[in-house]
Amino acid sequence: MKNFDFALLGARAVQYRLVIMLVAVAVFGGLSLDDFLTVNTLQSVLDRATVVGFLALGLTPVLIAGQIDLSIGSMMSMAGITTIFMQPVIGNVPAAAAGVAVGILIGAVNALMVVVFKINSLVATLATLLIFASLALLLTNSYPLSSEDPIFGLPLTADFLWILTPRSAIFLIAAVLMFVWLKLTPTGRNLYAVGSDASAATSSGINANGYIAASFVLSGFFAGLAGMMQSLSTAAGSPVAGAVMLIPAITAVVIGGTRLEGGRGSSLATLGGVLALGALTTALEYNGVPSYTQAIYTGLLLILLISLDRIVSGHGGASSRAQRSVRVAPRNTPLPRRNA
Amino acid sequence: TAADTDTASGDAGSVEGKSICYVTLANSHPYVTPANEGAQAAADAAGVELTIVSEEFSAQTGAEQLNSCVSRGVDGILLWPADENSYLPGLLKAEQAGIPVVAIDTRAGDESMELIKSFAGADKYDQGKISAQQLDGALDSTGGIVVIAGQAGNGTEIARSGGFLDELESMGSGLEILATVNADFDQQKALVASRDLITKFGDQIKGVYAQDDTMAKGFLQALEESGLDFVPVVVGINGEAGAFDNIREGKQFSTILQPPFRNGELAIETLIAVMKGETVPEMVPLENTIVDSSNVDDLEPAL
Amino acid sequence: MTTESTPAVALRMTGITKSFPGVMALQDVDLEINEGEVHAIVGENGAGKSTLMKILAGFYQPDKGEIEVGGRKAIHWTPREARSRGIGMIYQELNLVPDLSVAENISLGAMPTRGPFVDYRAMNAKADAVLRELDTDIDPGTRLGDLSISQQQLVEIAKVVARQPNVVVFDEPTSSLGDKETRVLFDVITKMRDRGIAIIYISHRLQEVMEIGDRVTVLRDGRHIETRDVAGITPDEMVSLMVGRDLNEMFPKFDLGLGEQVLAIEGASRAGQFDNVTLDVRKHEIVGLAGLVGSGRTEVARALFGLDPLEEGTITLAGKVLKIRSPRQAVAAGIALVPEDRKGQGIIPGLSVRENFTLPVITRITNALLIFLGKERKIVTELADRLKVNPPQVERPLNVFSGGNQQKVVLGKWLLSEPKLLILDEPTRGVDVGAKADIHHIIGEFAQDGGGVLMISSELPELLAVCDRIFVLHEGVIAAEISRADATEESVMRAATGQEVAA
Amino acid sequence: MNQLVAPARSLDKSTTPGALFSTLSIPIAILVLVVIGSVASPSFLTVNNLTNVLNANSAVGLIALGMTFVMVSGGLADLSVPANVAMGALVTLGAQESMGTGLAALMGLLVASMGGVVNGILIGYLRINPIIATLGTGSVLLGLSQLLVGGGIVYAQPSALSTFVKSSILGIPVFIWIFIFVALILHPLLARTSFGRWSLAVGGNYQAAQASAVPVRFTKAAAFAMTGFLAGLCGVLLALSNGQARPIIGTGYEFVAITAVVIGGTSVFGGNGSVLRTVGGVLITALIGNLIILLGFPSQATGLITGAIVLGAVGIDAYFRRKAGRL
Ligand SMILES: Nc1ncnc2c1ncn2[C@@H]1O[C@H](COP(=O)(O)OP(=O)(O)OP(=O)(O)O)[C@@H](O)[C@H]1O
Ligand SMILES: Nc1ncnc2c1ncn2[C@@H]1O[C@H](COP(=O)(O)OP(=O)(O)OP(=O)(O)O)[C@@H](O)[C@H]1O
Ligand SMILES: [Mg+2]
Ligand SMILES: [Mg+2]
Repeated sequence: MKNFDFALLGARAVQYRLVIMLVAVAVFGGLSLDDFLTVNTLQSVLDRATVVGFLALGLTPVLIAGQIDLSIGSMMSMAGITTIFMQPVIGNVPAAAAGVAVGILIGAVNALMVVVFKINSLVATLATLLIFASLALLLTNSYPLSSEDPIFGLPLTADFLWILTPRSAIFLIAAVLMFVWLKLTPTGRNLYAVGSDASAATSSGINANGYIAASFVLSGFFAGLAGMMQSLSTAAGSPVAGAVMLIPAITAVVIGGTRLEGGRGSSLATLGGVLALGALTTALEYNGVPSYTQAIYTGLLLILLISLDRIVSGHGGASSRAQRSVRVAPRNTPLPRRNA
Repeated sequence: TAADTDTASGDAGSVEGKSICYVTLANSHPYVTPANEGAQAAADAAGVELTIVSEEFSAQTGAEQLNSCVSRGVDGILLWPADENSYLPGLLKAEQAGIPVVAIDTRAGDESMELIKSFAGADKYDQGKISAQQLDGALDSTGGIVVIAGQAGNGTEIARSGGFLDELESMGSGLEILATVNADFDQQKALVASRDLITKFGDQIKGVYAQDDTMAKGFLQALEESGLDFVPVVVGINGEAGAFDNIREGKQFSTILQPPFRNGELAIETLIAVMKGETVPEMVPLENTIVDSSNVDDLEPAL
Repeated sequence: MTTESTPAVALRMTGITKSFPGVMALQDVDLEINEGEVHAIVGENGAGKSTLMKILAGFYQPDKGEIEVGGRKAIHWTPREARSRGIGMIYQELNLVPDLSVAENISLGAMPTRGPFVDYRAMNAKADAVLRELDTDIDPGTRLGDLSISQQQLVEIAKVVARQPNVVVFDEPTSSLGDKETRVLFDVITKMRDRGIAIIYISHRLQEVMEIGDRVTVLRDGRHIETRDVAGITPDEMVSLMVGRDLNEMFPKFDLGLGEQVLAIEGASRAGQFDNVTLDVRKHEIVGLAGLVGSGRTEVARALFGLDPLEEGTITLAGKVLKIRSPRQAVAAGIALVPEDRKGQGIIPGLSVRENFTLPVITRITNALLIFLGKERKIVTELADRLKVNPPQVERPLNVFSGGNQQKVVLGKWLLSEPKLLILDEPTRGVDVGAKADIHHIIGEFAQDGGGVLMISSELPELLAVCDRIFVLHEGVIAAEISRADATEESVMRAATGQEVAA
Repeated sequence: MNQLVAPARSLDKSTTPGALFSTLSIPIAILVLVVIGSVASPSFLTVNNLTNVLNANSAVGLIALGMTFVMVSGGLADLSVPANVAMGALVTLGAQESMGTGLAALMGLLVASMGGVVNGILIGYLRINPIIATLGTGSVLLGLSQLLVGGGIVYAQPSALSTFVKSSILGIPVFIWIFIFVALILHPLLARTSFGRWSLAVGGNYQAAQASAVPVRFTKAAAFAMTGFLAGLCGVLLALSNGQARPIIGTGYEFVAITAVVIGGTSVFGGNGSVLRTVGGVLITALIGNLIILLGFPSQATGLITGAIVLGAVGIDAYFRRKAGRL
């Protein structure tokens, strides 16, 4: 019985991990710093979370569809340099649109590789990661471009509605919209079906390839958005801007509870993961914890959460795609006893 | 020079208990770490509270940390720019909030520098220029050279490449760049690339511009392996202990010494002076000391 | 409604030809299905039944041939198009999404909406209605993955029924159902037929075809052999049409003197699965383990093999008491298990027949370091020969072989390990008559050579014919031990359904 | 020699264009690159340059050899490689003074292997997704390695071992010998031993392998432990030959290794693959790097070319598989 209680506790811990983490960070930050629980800090945590947030948000449907996109950082760099480069050529707003369009375009390339050429997404996006990171350097001759109109993007990070800035507001709205889409609309539900079991979804008349392709394009869109916002708000388009973004984005999504195996996840969980990670980073930074020590903490947190998840959900749960094609009910479900 | 700023730390009373936010380039790096230690030492000496946050070589992260420092309402900010432009919005915010910003080690872009009260450090663009002069002089302005550059897109790489190329051009140098490779400030990568360069160009390589001593070492290793017995003029930067040895042995022509610990101290002292309302020069230089066979025995390696 | 004399044609396939690299799967096949009939399709493994159905469902494009549904020609035939034209498919393998709810699964691909949003209320109501029609009380809100296999099978059927199709294809629907579920299914099929729906029913169990079918079409080697009224054909005739020859004896039975005890299980329990199971197997003996689906047969087998270790009770093998915690220990002790889920637990698809054969015993044909490849090849070729693996190319990856041959390989791999006890869980599920006879033969030989066999099967006739003794499980408890002499379909079923055992 | 090489998995079906492609793609790719090189640059076909090619990726190639087992056994990829390389290098140089070079190198290997063992436990025994698990351990280990040196560089002291590592035997650098040596052990390990057969089976169908008495968890864990060890070896060798080490020493090596394995044609899904083909993949990536410099392309183009080759090779392979109806 004791064992059972422990398991239940673990299950609850996993279920409410975001709340627990956010509260823990708030308590830790509040106790160790005088100025942590202030409007200013909240605003800055939210604002800082935005860029990784967009990337993580874009990654969410991809992971739900059972795929992975390693190229988000490269897409972001490409979008950023496009935006800044195009500013003097076609004007500020069209240039921003062009940046996002570049993200979408590369997303479409990923979709093409995965859906049409049937290359495993891990390999395909590793290749596009290399290709577009390299292209970004070649196009700019490795030099960050500086904006001709540095003032244009500044309002993005200005004060706006209490703890928000315009870009963090857009991020929050995007996360909520995505939540509504994923949970409440048929296409959203179909995406889960595709990630959970693509062949079953196909046989129900769902165009699984279409959904997978769309998820990559969407990821491109969000990476484009991230690159565009980042470049405008820093008034610079750096070819290496996205190079360090992949790991925090994946970490945030996974901490939120979306699984790499597909079929599960939510954009609000991702939002939570992004915020928890962002708040933790800020709290640690303010305490003067060196970045490598922070890396140790986040790494341990990641391992802890996923191990806990694993242990709580039982060893019977399949851990890979191939294993889940064995369509059996989890062994720990009670036996049906219907013949009275 | 140093004398200007020594006075800054003289009257510590007025800044005691104030807070400084220091956006550093990295926590773990041969040059940056001692600089951070120097900054910490100077802050401790002045009794100010120093929070060090590391952008881990990412200007994007740094820009966000800068914003975050501003919104914390600290009394002064020390910034290590990872590229020229990305900090402009944060600098504007700091200006609005009345928080003085001083840059360390690397210059930001011109527009950004207008919002930065002072710059304390060796000028990396200048280092590129010095390297160009060294090579040009040693080779009498003729012959082929190879450039082993750092990580593409990295701020230091950009400054050292820029200064080097601009100076060659303005000198009207006759040096011919045979090839440029990026070896990411990594000895192994420099080694692998240099083997190929030596194979391709052999003794056409009269000179080598390595953007740090680690990569210079990689080149020398490749040269040694090749068994060829020509001696190109190898110019490095950073003043590493290994480079001192190589200069003594005549394998390397020169390096540029910039003491990191002192760089950190100097930057904090400058910032404190600004916070006190003293006027400081636009640039507080950390001397770029050229180390070659003539003075190698008189100097201490920086790292 | 159609008149009795001239039934309307619901579906017509003409001249369907389909080849895969190296295989002519279908050759000029015609098929005509009437409204309101149950049309059975039978044929050996690899005869092309599933391929024909996948073409009907739009998953494969035929190389040649035409499909006509409800009198209209099918063009641009995709799964989506097929579905919208009223074709419903129920596959042998479940086609459900474990991470969505039952109701979402039932409405998958066509969720009711209100505005842009899913209308969950309408969706649950619809699911509820269909599930009730199928006589189950599954909650539409449950996550599908949390249901048992047979419940999932019912959801699969509900999903198709809910779309109100004109033509429903059942491709071996009963292979994972027990008798009770099969009854429910047959009731549903009869109801659908009476509403004028055309049913295509594929099964290797000819008894079922006799019971539920109106007409039957026999395929052999990708060709249409014959279509007949079920009333005018016997199972034996069907078999000879399927194989093109007469099978002399389907269940060979050797008469063997029984030897000493190989296996004894005493008081074995696993909470929620089986309780206080006591049974034994002797040398030369084939012991059956019967029961309804969910009675715990597979669980007993898995526990014996160390996949889910026992919580209580003892296992004695050849006089030695064993503690078995993993398949490795089981194999080392001399136990082998041919699992019921061949694709999931039986075969390694990408490895060759040779590599599959020797997997459990690979350490035995290895010197200190390396595998003896020559020896391995020799052993494997002989074994493939003995088991009549077809085609006899042991270097080909196993996934290109037909189901029956894959099953032979799984069986063969365990024979190689020379076990004392061979556990077989549904060894002939989804296997055609020819291969089935081969498999029975192999089992018989194994027993003859002194092994003990514990065999689980949902096909009672098979158990009755093959086994020396039958233990019957009912809700995880041994309800009866029946000797060969007393074993009849009736006595076993009574015990399996929990009625008192006839004296 | 021939006895050591198992019959290629694909030879018996070499009648189809797909099988032909997957058998011959690597030799052909190498040939094409060699032809391009010899046409484009007179220095390409020199002993020196060919030694350079072999030498270029022999350190990171060690990791690719280990990564082959990770992928074959269905473990996707080990992203903690850079951390283990750094651990191997830093521990060796850090401990050199107190315990002598030989012991210190062993110590470095041990620590890196322990990183691999932790990965193995998380992935093999706890069955955590390998991408997440190695991301996590990589983050922790790299953090630890930086904590270890506080920053900065660790310098080596001159030692017989480092002189040996830098030397050549029979005109061929020791690095290459080590790579060949490890490849010669690992190739038969995958193709000819029980462990290799287990790896293929575990990657092909985990549950079936488990039910066939294969020690599935051990097999999977061992692949990661081995990769950890080889990453450590790579770090130790680099530290000794470079005479110094920094935490960034292995940055990007995980991608180079994955790329080499994937170009070699090992499936990311697991269940097939060969060490010999990975050696081919390592050669191809080395040739690309070499040619970029010899042809005077900007080094930033490396990613572009490598990525394109990966897409091309894997795409064509997938195309043929699909045509053969097996995907
Ligand atoms: N995708 C495919 N690629 C290659 N060959 C195939 C493919 N699908 C089926 N075949 C081959 O086509 C033939 C017909 O197979 P099919 O699955 O239709 O048989 P079946 O009658 O349904 O058999 P079973 O009773 O075992 O289900 C077989 O020889 C099979 O190996
Ligand atoms: N692989 C599995 N995973 C989870 N639950 C299972 C699995 N196999 C069977 N079950 C469920 O466990 C219970 C006991 O099933 P078991 O397989 O032992 O029965 P069985 O008599 O062997 O029936 P079957 O004919 O399905 O093999 C049933 O409710 C069944 O649905
Ligand atoms: Mg079939
Ligand atoms: Mg069963």
